Amino acid sequence: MRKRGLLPDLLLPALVLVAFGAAPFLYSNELMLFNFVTFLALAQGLNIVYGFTGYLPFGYVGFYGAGAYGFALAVMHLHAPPLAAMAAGGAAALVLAVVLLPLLRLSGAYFAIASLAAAQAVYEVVSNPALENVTKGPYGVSLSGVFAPRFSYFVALAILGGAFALVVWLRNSRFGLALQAIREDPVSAASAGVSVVRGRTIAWLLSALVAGLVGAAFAWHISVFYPDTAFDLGVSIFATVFVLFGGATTLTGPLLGVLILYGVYNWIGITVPQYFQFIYGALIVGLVLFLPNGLVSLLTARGIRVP
Amino acid sequence: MLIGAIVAGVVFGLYFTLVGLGLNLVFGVMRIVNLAHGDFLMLGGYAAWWLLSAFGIHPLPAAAIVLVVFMLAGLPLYYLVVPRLQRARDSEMLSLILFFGLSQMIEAVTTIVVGTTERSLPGRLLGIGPMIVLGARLPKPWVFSAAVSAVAVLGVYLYLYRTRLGTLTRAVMVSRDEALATGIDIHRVSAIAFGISLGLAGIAGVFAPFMLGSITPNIGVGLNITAFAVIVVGTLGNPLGTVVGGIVYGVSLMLMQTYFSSWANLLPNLLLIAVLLARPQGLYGRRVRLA
Amino acid sequence: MNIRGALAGLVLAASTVFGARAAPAPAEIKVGTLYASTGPFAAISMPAYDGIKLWVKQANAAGGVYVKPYHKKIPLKLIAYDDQSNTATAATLYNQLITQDHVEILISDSGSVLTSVAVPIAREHKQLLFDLSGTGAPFFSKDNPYIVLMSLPISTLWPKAQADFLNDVGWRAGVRKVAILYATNDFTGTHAKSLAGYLRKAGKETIVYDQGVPTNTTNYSVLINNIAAAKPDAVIELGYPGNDIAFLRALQDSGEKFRYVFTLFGGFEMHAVLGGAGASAMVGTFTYIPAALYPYKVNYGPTVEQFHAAWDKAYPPGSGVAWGADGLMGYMSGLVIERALATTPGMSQLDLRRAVFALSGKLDTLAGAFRLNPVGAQIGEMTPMGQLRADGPHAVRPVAVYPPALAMGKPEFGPRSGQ
Amino acid sequence: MADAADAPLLQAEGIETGYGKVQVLWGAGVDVRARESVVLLGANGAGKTTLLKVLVGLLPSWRGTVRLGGEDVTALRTDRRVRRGLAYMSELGVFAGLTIDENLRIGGQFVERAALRTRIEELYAVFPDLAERKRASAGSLSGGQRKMLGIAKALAAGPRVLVMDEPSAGLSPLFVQQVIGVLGRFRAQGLAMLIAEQNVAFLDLADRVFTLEGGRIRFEGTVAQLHADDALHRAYFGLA
Repeated sequence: MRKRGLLPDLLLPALVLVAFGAAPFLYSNELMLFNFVTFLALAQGLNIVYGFTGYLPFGYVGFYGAGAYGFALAVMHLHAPPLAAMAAGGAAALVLAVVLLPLLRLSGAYFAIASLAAAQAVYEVVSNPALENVTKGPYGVSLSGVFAPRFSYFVALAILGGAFALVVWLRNSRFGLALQAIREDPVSAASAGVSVVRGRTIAWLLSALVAGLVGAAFAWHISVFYPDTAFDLGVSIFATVFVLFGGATTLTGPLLGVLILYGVYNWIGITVPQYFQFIYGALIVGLVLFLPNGLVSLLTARGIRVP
Repeated sequence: MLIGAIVAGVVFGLYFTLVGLGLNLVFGVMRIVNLAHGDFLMLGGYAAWWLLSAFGIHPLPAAAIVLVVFMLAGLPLYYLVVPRLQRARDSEMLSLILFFGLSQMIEAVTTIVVGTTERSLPGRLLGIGPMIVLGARLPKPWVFSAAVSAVAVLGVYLYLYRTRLGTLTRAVMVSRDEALATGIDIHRVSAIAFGISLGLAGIAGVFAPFMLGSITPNIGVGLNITAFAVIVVGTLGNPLGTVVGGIVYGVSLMLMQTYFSSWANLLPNLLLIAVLLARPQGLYGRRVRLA
Repeated sequence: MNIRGALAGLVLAASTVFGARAAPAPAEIKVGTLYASTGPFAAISMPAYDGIKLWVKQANAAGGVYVKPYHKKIPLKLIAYDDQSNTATAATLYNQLITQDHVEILISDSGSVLTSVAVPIAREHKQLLFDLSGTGAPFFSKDNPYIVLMSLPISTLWPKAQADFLNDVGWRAGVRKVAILYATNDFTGTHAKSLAGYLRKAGKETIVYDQGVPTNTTNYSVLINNIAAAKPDAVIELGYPGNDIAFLRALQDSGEKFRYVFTLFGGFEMHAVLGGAGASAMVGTFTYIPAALYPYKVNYGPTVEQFHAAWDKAYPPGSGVAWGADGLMGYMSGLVIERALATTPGMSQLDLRRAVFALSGKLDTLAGAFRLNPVGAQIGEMTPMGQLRADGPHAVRPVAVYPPALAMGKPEFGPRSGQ
Repeated sequence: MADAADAPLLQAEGIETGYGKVQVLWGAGVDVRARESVVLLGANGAGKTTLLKVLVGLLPSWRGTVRLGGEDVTALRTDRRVRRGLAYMSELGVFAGLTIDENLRIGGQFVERAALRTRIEELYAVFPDLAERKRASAGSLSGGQRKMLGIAKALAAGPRVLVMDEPSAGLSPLFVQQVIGVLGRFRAQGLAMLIAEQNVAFLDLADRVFTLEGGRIRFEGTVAQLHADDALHRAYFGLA
């Protein structure tokens, strides 16, 4: 029965990957395309934890930053080749996720804020002048030696493919269904034999891994960055709004969120940021009040399955 | 230096009590997190700056004006947003997102209207030079702000414990369901609490230029985290517990600034996480998922 | 968007092929830059952007700038985006200016942080970066010809004036112990480090306090208490305008008195700091005297008085645009670019670089002498030391006090504590 | 006048409602006349609490009407109904974090200040246990005392009709008898009451009985009539 949904679930990501694979040959502001890929992957990464467990980490950017610095430290101190440094970035995010596992004991708003505080705490450590010899402190990192914009773009695209694959798997596997059951009703799910703690932990780690790898790709692609860029709260906010706007648990929702909202951002947000910020805020307020399950809920509420 | 840091911490912490007080009141009564609290505070700061530069109004009467205006503004805002929000399935979580959106709107409008230049009020308005308290030299505006904060805490105490409406408010805080069953007009009680909360944020804002040095439209987000840390440390949902939270925060911040200055900003974040994790049951046992 | 971009690319490629021989003059010279309307760098970025705008307006009012390869005057078109002090946004926008807008002239945003991301991008696309005020030393290297610093000397050179001043005049006035408090960002952090380096090298004064605080610090009361406990004669605070305002106010409120107090933007953005801290908090403090406050002799462009008058005409006092060093640097960079266009042998980016380097040592502008070292860093005027004096109850005026060649008055140190 | 006196003080007719898509009540109705004590008997999950919530306005009804003193109050909020003389004692009953005195004052929130003071003094006379510990937190009371406080709190409003949800819940038999004793005194004074219970001991208080099963009223009549019905008798009193 689930098989019916699998084909569209595979088709949509494939389409996106092909489009963004071809894009750099047609449009030369590669960094703009890179940003789109970044946010597409981050939105799906957040989808893994929020869409399937209901936990919304406001400090999601903490993993992204950890990934970026994991990459940078590996390059600076170990002179690791970029692909190995990418792995270091993912590992750094995973380590952080493991350290933060106790946060999963908290619920709703407390979890959201505690994760935000955790991301801020990591930022304060990384950017601390006392650690200048290790992280370069607040003075930022320059990795011009490994600068390779075209290659790192395709690495980011591969990560996006991985994030898509994870969400497709969650949507079409017993494990993913169990996770959704936990989200709806932890008590009955637990009594039905689903391991609540294990399920949440896995979703949390996968979500962190995606953000960490994206952060590492960002570090590689841009090569010069500061702790306040790598830990910019705006990254969390954007990813969150994209997911909420489109609708979590689906592939389409976060995708629509990024394409529409980030598109609009690049179209008008750059020239008149305050007006954009206002529209953004109003959009969030309106969504919460009138469409708390996102754009796709217009369809799913009518019983239509959206990839 | 140690005594000085502690005294300064208490005074500074009293001000941060005022910053968190309204947030805690709203949380206690409505079980929602007003993530735009810091932005209302910021608006209070700009109101004080505008009242001074356009009409020459001293911050003290300005605080009274801001209190009244913000309280009145809180009522319609409450009815526009909160009742609808509370009907949603996970209103606590959604409130966080909704008020974040509101915070973005406020910040955007403020930026459009006043620009991003740092604004401050002349410190001499609240007295020049230091005041010696227990051998510690404190800026007079600090002592002044702390005193106003103490008055505000007293006011909130008197409202909650000495008025009829205050008793009803505490009843809602203790049990929303029982309050409904008893026939308490929850929306009236909540709307007034929301108004008071904005009023308190406004007053805190009037003194923000003195305590924080200067204000810009984007100070709200950072203040929210600090305010949340203060009320979590102090006990969520218990407005008077905010005093404890504020002082713990103030003293530890000052000690950090004295002995490990570059790590000072790490503090509110760590305090927040530590208290949330160390006391997961919380005052109302609602902070933990069943799992 | 993609298709349009592709078409634009084709058209451009075609025009390059067919236009190679004819070289028809373009209808406009595109000047691209970024500004930060919000965030920590807005205070230094917006005035610089206003300066660039003023230059473009004046040039276009005169019928454009003379461009040598075309032998005619061509109007300027300014393309500017708002990076909101965010380096990630800035990187995308620098890319946009180079790859989509195809600007002929690329000017970086103000300050080292927002310039830093432009350096690899400009180099990757072989586009000369006119570096407005990004003075970080790592930007400049032998293998990167695509950067040239327009106005300020690189930040490691800068603090020498102050170190020399303290070692010379300060020492004679009895300054023995120095405290340094700095905001930890590229600009003031590097500055603090090299200042401490110069002082240690001279080996006269001892540094009794050397602390970095986050750039968003606005609360200096406890820090001042701690500094006072170290009993320094001289206190040097290095930060952005917001830091300086908060520091000066806290210092005044604390009642602590030091013989010598220094802030960076007390001079660089004197009017902005005056608006925040008030005159009484600033009187007697030391600072660098930026070009905006110092009447350099010029052989090219307006004098500082003429420029100030033009500025006030374009941005009347009270319009919210402060008069200060960053506005002057934006404008002055425009002047140098204009001169380079008037003398460049060709329109390629490396031609432009050659033209700018050819100006080195020949121009004396309202920002002082224009001199470049081989890697494109500015080594022109050494910024003089100055002291702020009362100018009526609500204003201050700067007096250059060091080096002697540039001095216009004598420094006055505060009383020894306890006297 | 005769009509008004005969009309039920509190009446629900044809109530259909539920939670989300799950329907709980299927046209249930109940009525209480002046000076009358009515017991609504039903097992756990029969829909007693749901019906009471509709009566007092805590849950909207999909269909049906609620009348209070002859007035249609179906669309009114709880606080408006309380102002019109309805008092409700939920299973929780009290504000555990507040003092006994505060609980009583909240119960009488719509009563004029001086009148409230006299009424509270009267209630303290009836409940001496509470009078001794006016300033104590309601959370410090024993289960039985808490129920007493719940009743006192509801009565502080000076209601025309008192609606109670399982006053026996969680109480030992000894305390159940105490509660019944106290309620009996108020019944004797002519207070109109609607008591939802599954404990048949409360039938001692009943002028009339309704039984609720699966969201429908199965029986309406006097206690004697209830005993007369074999099936019902067996269902509620066992084989005895």
